[in-house]
Amino acid sequence: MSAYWRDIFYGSKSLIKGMLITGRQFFKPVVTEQYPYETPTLPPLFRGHIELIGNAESGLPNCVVCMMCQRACPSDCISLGGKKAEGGKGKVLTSYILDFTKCSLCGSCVESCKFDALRYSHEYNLVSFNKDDFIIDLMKRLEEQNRCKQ
Amino acid sequence: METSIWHALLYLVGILAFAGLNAAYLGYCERKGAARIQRRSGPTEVGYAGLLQPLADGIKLMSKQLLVPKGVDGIIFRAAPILAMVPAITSMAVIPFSGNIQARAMELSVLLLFALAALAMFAILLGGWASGNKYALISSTRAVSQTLAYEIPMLFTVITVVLISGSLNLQDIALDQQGGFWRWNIFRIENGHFLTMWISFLIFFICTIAETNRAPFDMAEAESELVAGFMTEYGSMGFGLFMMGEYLNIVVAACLTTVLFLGGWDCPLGLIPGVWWFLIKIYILIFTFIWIRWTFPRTQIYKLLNLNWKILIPFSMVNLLITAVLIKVF
Amino acid sequence: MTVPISPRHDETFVLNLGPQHPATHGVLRVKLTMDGEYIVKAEPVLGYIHRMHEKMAEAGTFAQFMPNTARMDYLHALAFNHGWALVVEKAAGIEVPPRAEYIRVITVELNRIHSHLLWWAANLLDLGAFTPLLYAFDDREQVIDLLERVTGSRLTYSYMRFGGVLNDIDEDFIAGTRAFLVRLRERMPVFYHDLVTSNIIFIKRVKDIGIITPEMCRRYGVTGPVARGSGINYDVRKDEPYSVYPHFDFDVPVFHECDSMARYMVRVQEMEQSMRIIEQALDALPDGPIMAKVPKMLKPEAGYYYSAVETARGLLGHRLVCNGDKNPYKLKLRSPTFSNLSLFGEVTQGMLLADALAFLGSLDLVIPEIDR
Amino acid sequence: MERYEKTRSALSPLFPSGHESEAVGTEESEADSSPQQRLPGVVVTEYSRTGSHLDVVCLPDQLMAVAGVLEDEGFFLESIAGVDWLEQGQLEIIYDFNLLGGDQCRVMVRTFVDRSEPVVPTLTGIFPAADWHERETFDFYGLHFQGHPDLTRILLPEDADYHPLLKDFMP
Repeated sequence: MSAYWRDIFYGSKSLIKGMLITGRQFFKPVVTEQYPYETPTLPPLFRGHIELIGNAESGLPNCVVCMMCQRACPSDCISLGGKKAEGGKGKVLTSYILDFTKCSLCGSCVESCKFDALRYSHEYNLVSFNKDDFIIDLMKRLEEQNRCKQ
Repeated sequence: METSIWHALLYLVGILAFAGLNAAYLGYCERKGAARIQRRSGPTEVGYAGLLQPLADGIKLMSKQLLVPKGVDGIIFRAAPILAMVPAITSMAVIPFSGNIQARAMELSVLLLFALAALAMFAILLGGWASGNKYALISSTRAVSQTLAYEIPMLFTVITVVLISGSLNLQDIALDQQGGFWRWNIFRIENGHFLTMWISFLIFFICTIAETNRAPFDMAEAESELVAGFMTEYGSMGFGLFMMGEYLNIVVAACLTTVLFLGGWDCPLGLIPGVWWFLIKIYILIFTFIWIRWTFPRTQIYKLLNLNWKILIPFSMVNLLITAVLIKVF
Repeated sequence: MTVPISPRHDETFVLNLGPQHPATHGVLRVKLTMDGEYIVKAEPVLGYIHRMHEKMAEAGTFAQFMPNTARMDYLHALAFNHGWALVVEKAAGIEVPPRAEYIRVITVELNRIHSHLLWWAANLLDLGAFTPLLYAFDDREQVIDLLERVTGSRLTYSYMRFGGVLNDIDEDFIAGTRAFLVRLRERMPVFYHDLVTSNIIFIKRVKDIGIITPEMCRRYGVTGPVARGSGINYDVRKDEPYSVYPHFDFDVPVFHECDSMARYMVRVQEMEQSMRIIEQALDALPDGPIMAKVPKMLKPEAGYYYSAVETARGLLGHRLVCNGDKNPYKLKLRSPTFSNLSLFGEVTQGMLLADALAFLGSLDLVIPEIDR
Repeated sequence: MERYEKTRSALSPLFPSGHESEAVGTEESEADSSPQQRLPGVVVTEYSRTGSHLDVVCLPDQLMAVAGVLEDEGFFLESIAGVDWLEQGQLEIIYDFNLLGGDQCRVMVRTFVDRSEPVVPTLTGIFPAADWHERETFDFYGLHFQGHPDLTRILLPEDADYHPLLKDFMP
């Protein structure tokens, strides 16, 4: 019988306590971010999809087409093409296609790159009705970035 | 009170407007209230501070197709949501909003109200039964056992009020409490009724939450167990009507609590009584409904019935006894 | 509370709980045979999000499997990272620098707090309380922000590498973590204990519900908080120490009530212990490299390797069979909730539907990890 | 006495032929890439390197007896893994046993069956935990666990007609 009264007493007390907590929160400011009006600041290490790094002077990609990124990728989403450089040694990048539909943002490609040619973009507004929009031509992207810089 | 056709029309329009406005905007208030409790901002996009959100929701619900699942009884399936609205709106006819705002003064208005309140459960039963869905079926049986159980303590506490006022007429009950908060049934000093009446009030309040199927007693809806209970198969305005019916039931419950325990339209200090006091009181009660819903976890059907049979009914019976003794002694 | 019933089989019906159901938190399906609201028989049906990770492991190199590990238990992704890193390091004989190991422990424990917070929130949602969910999400967001700062992503981290970790932690992260610990310790008594733990409705819902005896735990191979709520003092971090866990002073909360409340208390107290570990690790964080010298292509010696880690849900085992090639010859993932869920049928016999779902919530299931 | 010593002496009566008492580090078969098949027996392995204390190889017929001994010793079944040794035409089943708290002892029990006739006895009667793990192994390797109460697909669709972890499976 004492458990019965204890339940009623402590039970009511706990209910009132709970209501006071939520009641106090009612008058406090909101903590959510109003997304389209406020945008988040991304941390510097944020892993978006990859993009090419352009040379500081020429704006051309640093890539030497060593294919390490393509081999490191677990999901085969990178395909790049190159041709023999005119005159000099090595190769020049001609196309760099990222199939973002398969990418899992693991970062293996950026890690495997020894020539400072890849980095993570800070793009997070990635919505489209068309699947083809996610097969990204990184060369074109770099050109656009260069154009914006000028 | 003389009843003319104009009088009837005026009240018909007034009650429908009041009911419609409440049904629409309580949904908005609930969302806003829940959001504030949870430190969110709730609807903000449609209109200033999202004030037109109910309109947008209404348009959306109305423009959708009412899907009637294959193999169900179409008539009952369609009738159930309407039946959820009707008793709530009808109840408003006998509620005295103030000394002279009441559609129909009836001698037995308390009885009528409880008859209609029991009917609201019937809509859930029919909707759940006609859906041909196992979740809905479980939900409707839960709703019936819950409502039947909670009528008992509810009526016991109402009898205490009736004993004090000596009338089954809501108008008389409210008039009996005029003249300051010390005359309200819940705090009534006269004959020492405040000793038991606050317990009566609490029991009545808990019972109204259970009767209106609100959290923490929303066993019938129980979205984490029964998906959406009796509303699982309803879309478009069928669902909309159930929601509106739920909010109207809350309004009626709040009105009834105000009349029975909180002095109706009386000012707490006995100054200028009026309909605004009535509205303030019912909206404070409705806010408490929302507040409770967004604070507690849901009970479980057997715990709910245990609470009823082991705590509420004994307490309400003892309360009735003491009240009767107090009336007799003084 | 289980009520003994003798079902009349002509009156039972089958209720399909899931694969889409609000209480299963994913795509679990439970086929329930019901007698009214009582469960006569419950059979979990798995495989709705099965992705054959074990075959993927055999198809790629060791390093290429790392992103997959985070995608099994998306709530405690770092522990899965850690487990995979540890078993490969064991096979290949890689020594991890102490700083890297400390960073691993800090991030894994932060991630454990995150996982328990989310479990707490989701469990309350199963019980019908919505507001605590958002209070917990408020705290959880802080953890995610911290981990995003160091790992670069918010949920599927792929942060660990064989021989170390991807990024070093900086002063901002350390200060942020300390601030978070202070904040969580302040909020814990109010938003977690006063609002929920002492709430009478909550207590009535979880006390004496879903009794799992210690013997049942052993027969079914149950581990983690579920076993510790049944009085079994077994935590891989203590009993089979790996990484740098022996350096830290922490307790393993054990409760003997065997019910949902005990499991709840275990997890809540584990959050506090995780905070203790993080604090000690931050205080004793050694300097040094965060990556060991590791050959580009790992080719571990042929043999059988096993390594276990403690995730938020229990013991995660990796059984690795190598044949000296650059791919794993065989990888078997022993995921904790696969075993923890297997007793669901036995425990829920004769239970009410509502209680069974409260019990299901207290098991803390992450479906992709069961289905792999 | 260390727990694994105790377990080993409990298990050794099952292997009377005398192959069980090889010392640590004499696993001559570890080097080649064949299935690490030895004659049935119990071998103590280096925990820090392999992650298990005892390596028990037994015939499929002995499986129940080994599991029975381990059950008496208070072990629980942690996982069941299949391995397909395609070149040798054999399937291997690895059972991992562990203790819930107290002492530290992991036992790996292995058994080999022919690929053409993959039948092993079930352990569900001793460890209910084996139920789902065996169904999973059946699912992935087509291993038939004799006496299993409900040997059906668990993770793959019920109408699947393939066993994807077999090395010769091509999707």
